[in-house]
Amino acid sequence: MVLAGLESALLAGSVWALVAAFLLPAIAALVPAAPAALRHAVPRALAAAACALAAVLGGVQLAGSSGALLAWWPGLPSEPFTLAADALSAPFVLLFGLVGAASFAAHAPSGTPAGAAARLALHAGFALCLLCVFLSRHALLFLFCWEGMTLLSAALVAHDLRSARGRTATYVYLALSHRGAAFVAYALVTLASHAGSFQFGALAEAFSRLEPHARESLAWCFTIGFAVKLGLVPAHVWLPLAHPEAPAPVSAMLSGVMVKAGLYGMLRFAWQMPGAPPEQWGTVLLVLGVASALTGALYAAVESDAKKLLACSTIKHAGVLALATGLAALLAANGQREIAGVALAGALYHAIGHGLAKALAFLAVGEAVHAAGTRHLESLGGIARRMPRVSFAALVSTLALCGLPPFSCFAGEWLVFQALILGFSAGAGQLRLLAPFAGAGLALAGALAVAALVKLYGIGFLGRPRTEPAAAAHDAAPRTAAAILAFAALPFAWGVGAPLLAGALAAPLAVLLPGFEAAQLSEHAGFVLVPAGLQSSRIAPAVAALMLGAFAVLARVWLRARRGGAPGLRIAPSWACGAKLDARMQYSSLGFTKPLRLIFEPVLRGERELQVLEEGSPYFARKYRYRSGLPELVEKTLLAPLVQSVLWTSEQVRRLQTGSLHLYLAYLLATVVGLLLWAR
Amino acid sequence: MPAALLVILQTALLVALAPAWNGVVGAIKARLQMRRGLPVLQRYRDLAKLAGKETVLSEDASPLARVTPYLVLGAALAVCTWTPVLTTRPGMGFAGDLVMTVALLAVMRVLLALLALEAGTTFGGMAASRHLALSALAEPALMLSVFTLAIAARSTDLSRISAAVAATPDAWISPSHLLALTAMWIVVVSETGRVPVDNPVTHLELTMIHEGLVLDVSGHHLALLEWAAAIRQMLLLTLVANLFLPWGIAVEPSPLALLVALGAWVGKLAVFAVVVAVTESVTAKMRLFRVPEFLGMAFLLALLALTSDSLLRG
Amino acid sequence: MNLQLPDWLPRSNTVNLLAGAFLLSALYAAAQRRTLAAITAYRFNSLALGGIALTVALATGTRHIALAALLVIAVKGGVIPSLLRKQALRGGGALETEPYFGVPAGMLVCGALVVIAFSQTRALFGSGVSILASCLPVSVATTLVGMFLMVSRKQALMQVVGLVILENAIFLAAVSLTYGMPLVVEMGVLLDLLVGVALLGLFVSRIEQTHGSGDTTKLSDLKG
Amino acid sequence: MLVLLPLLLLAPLGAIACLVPALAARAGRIATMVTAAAFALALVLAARVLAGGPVAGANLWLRADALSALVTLVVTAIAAACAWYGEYYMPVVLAREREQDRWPAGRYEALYLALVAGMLLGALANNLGLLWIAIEGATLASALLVGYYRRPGAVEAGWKYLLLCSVGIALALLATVLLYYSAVHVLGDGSRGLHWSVLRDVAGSLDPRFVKLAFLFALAGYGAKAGLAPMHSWLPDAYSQAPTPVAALMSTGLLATSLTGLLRFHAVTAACVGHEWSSGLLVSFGVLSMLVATPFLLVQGEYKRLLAYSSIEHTGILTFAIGVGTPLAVFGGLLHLFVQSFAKSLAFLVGGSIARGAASRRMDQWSGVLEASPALGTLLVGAGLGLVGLPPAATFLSEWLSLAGAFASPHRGAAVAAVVALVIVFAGLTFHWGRMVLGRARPRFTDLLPAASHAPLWALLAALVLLGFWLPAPLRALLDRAVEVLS
Repeated sequence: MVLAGLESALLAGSVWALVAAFLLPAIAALVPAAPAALRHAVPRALAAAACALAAVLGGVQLAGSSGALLAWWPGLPSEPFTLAADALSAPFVLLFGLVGAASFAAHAPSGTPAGAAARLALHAGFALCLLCVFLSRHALLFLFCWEGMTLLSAALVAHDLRSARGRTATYVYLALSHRGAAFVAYALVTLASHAGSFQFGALAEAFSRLEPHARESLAWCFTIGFAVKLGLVPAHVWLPLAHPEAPAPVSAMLSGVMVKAGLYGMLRFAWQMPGAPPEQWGTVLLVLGVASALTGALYAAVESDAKKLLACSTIKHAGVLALATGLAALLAANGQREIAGVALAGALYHAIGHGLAKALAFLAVGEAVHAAGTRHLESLGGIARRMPRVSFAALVSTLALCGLPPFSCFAGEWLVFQALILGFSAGAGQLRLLAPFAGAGLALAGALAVAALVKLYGIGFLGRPRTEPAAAAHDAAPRTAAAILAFAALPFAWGVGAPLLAGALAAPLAVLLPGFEAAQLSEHAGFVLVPAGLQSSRIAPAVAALMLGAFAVLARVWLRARRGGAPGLRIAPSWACGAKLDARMQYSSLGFTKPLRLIFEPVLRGERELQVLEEGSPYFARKYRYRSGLPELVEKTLLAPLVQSVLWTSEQVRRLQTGSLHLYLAYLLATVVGLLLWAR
Repeated sequence: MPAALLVILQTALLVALAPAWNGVVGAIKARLQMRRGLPVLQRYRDLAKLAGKETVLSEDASPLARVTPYLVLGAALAVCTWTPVLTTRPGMGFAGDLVMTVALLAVMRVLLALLALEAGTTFGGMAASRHLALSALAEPALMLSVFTLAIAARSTDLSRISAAVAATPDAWISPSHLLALTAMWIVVVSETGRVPVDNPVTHLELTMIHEGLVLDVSGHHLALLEWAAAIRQMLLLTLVANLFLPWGIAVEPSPLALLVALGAWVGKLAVFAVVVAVTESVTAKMRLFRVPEFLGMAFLLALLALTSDSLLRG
Repeated sequence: MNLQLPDWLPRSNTVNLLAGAFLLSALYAAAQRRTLAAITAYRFNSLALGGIALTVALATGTRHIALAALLVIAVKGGVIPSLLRKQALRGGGALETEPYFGVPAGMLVCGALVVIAFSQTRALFGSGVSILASCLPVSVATTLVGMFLMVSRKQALMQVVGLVILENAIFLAAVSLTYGMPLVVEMGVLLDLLVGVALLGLFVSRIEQTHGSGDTTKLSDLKG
Repeated sequence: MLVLLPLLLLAPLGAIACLVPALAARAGRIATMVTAAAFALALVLAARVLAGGPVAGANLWLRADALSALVTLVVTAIAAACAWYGEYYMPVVLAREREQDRWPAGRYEALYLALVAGMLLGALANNLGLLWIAIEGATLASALLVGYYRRPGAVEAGWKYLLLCSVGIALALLATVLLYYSAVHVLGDGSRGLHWSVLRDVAGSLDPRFVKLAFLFALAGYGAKAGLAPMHSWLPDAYSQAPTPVAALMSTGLLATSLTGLLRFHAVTAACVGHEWSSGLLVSFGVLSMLVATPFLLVQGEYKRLLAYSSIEHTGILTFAIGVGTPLAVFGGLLHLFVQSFAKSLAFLVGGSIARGAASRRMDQWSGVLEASPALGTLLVGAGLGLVGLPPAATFLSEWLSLAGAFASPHRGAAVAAVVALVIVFAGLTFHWGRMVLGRARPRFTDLLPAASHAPLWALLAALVLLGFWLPAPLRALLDRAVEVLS
């Protein structure tokens, strides 16, 4: 009873506090005498607190759900709108809470007071919708929140009204997301019409009662719809456009949490509800996952826009999530439930691990980018010395996103690798052919991601500042910096505590794979991570980290002992072969990845254009313009022709409306005659 | 013998013998080329000298530059603790496995690349760029080639892999094993900066990779990094020796078996040294942009090893 | 109300004759290239309609149909043609120089429409139903012909003629099928028609003002 | 009857008052007051209908059932908002017209009220002949309003509107006649043969051949009036040339009234020949309208034409949903009829302000509205949400309720086509909205209308959003009753 009370209090508290944070700025704007704090400080604190409550709710729910719910009847001819957390949504609510709290804590007002208040309100509204996506237990409410989430985040993507880039991003984002949403909505509504109800419970029941063919096609619709949100190839195009345009705290939630809503949707609607995913689901997801991971990593490696690079990296990790989920489905379909559990645990663990790391990255990089006034790596540099606190957080996130131990992304990927190897050894069906490629893709993507993120931190934060604004950058406001630094502890904790924390995913895993015991994922009081029950391999991230640190200290002690004091250290200007060092002598972001671009030229198909502006002698022109770019391959080969053809068709159809009254009358006449003939 | 002692012994062996291997290769090369060459132990003297020296840091360097060398060495040493050198008895095996090993090697690489970018000079960036591009191919190849073994052993635990391969004497005849070994060898050559990928004895700017990374590092920092690089090289060679060709390794850590294992290990390393020396004497270094093809071949071989495993074993 | 035809009305009757005249006058209008002639055809068309209504009124002895018939003759046979005539003369009695369909082609299409209308509506009646019901095919056919007139002619007034013929056709259906609708409805319909024609006249003169002629093909600025 | 008569008389009296020279100067205010009073009466009427079932009067010539009450609510609410807005809008517009082109004061308002009167009569008429007369009257009044400005475009649009709708409405008259014929045979008494409530009760014994034929003509006739493809072609011209408040009212109230006419025929036909026959036609024409409107929405340069095509699309959704016939779909369709009126009128009105501010009706001249005028920008965004059916606008729920109902019916293929059309429309509208709302403000953009003119717009937006979260119980009950009327 106590637990139930606590849960409903947490649920109501987080939802209503977010509602209040959403409405307060607007109300404060309408009431002239309202204190200024009501416009920003108070709603922000409210929202952060709400997210913290959500995090606690997620944690409590992971331990066990009591079925607390929040209902609201909008007057429609259906059941009340219901919000409740269950085991499957718990990890996502937890992630939402953690990232959301940091995101709101780091949300600093900028621009005009009205603009800042509007942004905060949108941010809170977006967070509310996102939370409700995880909590909805009613199909229409789910759709409502899903579209609301897309819409409010699109508004935040467009927050810089003057930016043409923002406008394009908003458009592509909205248009693609809506296609995804249409699939989801179609499937949901169809399901609801079978169930005669919009409640998830009834939907699940109806879903499992459907004949196999119908069940599969619906599950596929859900999958296609949610793949857009997850950013899987070829529906990933919106992601690197939209995520960078939003303010940094919002980007953190977009990449950190919202993308995971796609995973949540797939697990909920294509796995949990029908009882098991469709037959070829695993294979397709696995292949798409590998493709996405590679695409994301490759484009991240060649990207020069700091935030866009992070967004591409999100695609890579989304690919890993899809791969892991697909792997789990394949294994489960082949009866390897134990290994499937390992893969699924990897997916869930990585979802949160990546969410934390990516949110941190966006927060930290966003602050740096804001301080330097540019997102372009070519104009950054030297940030680490000027913004030490933020840069430290950026470094942590960089290492975490590289998938390096002991940070958050490592453990999840380790589990995926284990599942791949064990699944291969177990000789599970198609997996014998797919696993090598999946492993190779995963490894290649990981290595490319390392190159991308080293570039981000190395070119953007280290070295000398390349422009004046970058040189003038200074550390973020204490509150923001403190929030970011505090949040930096989470990716570390999620990595080091992996053995202990992976076991906490038992409840959601049991929902998807009944009988799988996640507690077996950890050994030795939560210090060692093992593939459940299989005991074949083990790692202890905490011990490894401890040893690394201890040996480093030991080396220092050894040096001191040898010299009988602290080793000498002298600060001097960098040496540049005797020339005067110039910031432009540093490797540029473009140059840094030249080798990679050359290696992957056949895939990337870069475009180069050399234009002679001013002729000089026959052999040497005076002035050139050189332009190069890497157009997104999917965009170029798939989307652009599609859009062109739709527009072309529209132009043709437009000829129906020539402006001639006679033609219009003829339509009418033809309709009447046609109807007469038809009605016979 | 207690497990703890074994771990310390093996780690100490790796750490202590690491600088010597380069010296041995150098000596063999000199002999092959009819030169006298440097003493085998010259590397130790260099390290000792550097360790006593003051380090000069660039004024542009971030605070990270002060700790990077220690972290790099720490990572290398951490891996040493669970690498099977003499025995397949897992000591610290619970702490790390193959994936952890590869990841910690990647930690070293990332930290090194970042360090190279600290000073804001051209060479650092160039070396970091090339280093990352090449290892983007080498790392997956390394992982895949060892995965071939891991799948057979149904484990990514290094000791278990070693034991599993050692327990099947005819394993090396299998095509997948040979393919994986070839891939692994290419990776080792690349990762240790050997001809034909890199030339460890030159500082020619157009070609250098590894030396460029540490060009701005001096004094005791350089000593730490050089030692760490030597240990890393030793680790990779030991992986080849004890995972792919584990014969002679002690399954039960009795003193006699350990002695035999020590002999076998040193012998294998010596053979590797000869192979490397001969290779370096008879081949020229590749053009930089031919290297990706070379590494790509390793990647493909490793992939082939994996798939042929699935096809042949059915 | 007795819906059976009274005995005294001969089988080869006035109604059929008038219905034939009704359709023929509509077709005649459709074959005209001169606006004035088309208006005259419309006048005959209306008179035929009035005749049918009057016959029905006499046959059934219902007073309100008689009233409606007289109104039809007055309004449709008198007021509206005169209004249209005045309008046409103001515009110089414009000639339909280049209709979308020439007269022979137009006649062919009209013939097809009539056939369609007859074949589709005759099927509705079995034997023994009111003989007046044969007016329904005529009515539907004339509706289509009226619409065709509007489709094929470029002069604004010609289109108006098409429209009013179409309305006549519907009125014919009302009168012949049901011996007229309730009087209030009939009145309302007639009033609406009158206002409508006045409005159409207003627009025709505005078109002539703004576009210089009554050629409605020039009215194609709004498109897409 | 006590409610019906004042409701019907208010608007004509108001129109006459506007023509009185002494009052003409304050005609705008009169129109607002009259329509607002009508709205209040409509609320009373709705309450009466809810409390005691259909309200009949004038010997059953008038009868207000739940559907009528719903349409009356739509008509009066939107008419009031548009009149209120017109008070600010029309003076600004007229001040820019040439002196000799101006109509006498009060004329516009009189016509406007005549239009409202026609629509109200159409909504409340029980006699199908009366319904026809009302809609024809509304058509004539609106034709004058479409051609209100004396520019060539307006004349052209007015002409096309008048001619096409006259033909359409004539076909509807033929339909009425045919239905009457079949009814007279059954009833034997002509006086009640056009009363819809009577017809529906005896529908089972009507001659199905005539009922079918009647429905075909009604579909072509009232369908042309409501803007169903392919009889829709007058609509973009008329909406783009009519004064903004009139366009807003036409695309909502007149649409609702004409559609009611069609639905009355549909109900009788369904009761006579079975549901499948006429619903199949409605579904096909609904989906066809959606599909036809879609390409035009993608490549459209002019705002009001864009809205016109969007209107066609919404008519398509409505017709489709009601045609599908499952209770959920019909509920969704009727709810959509109700809420889309707020979205569409809001879109028209806010567009009017912006068009005046930007001195252009073309959307490419409208960039940066949100920056130039945050209030107008927000309203424009709200209208856009309503048109594409995104939360929090109520159209989101109504559209998906309709589709949910459709998927549970045999018309699943049509529902899929509808979803496809909706998605493409979304892409098109989002593109246009992005260009208008975002970007740099035009330097010469000024909101010519007083700030008070935003009040009706905010009211519409508030209604649109509020209904997205909460459907008041009485409205829900009214919708439920209206569903019963149609099934």
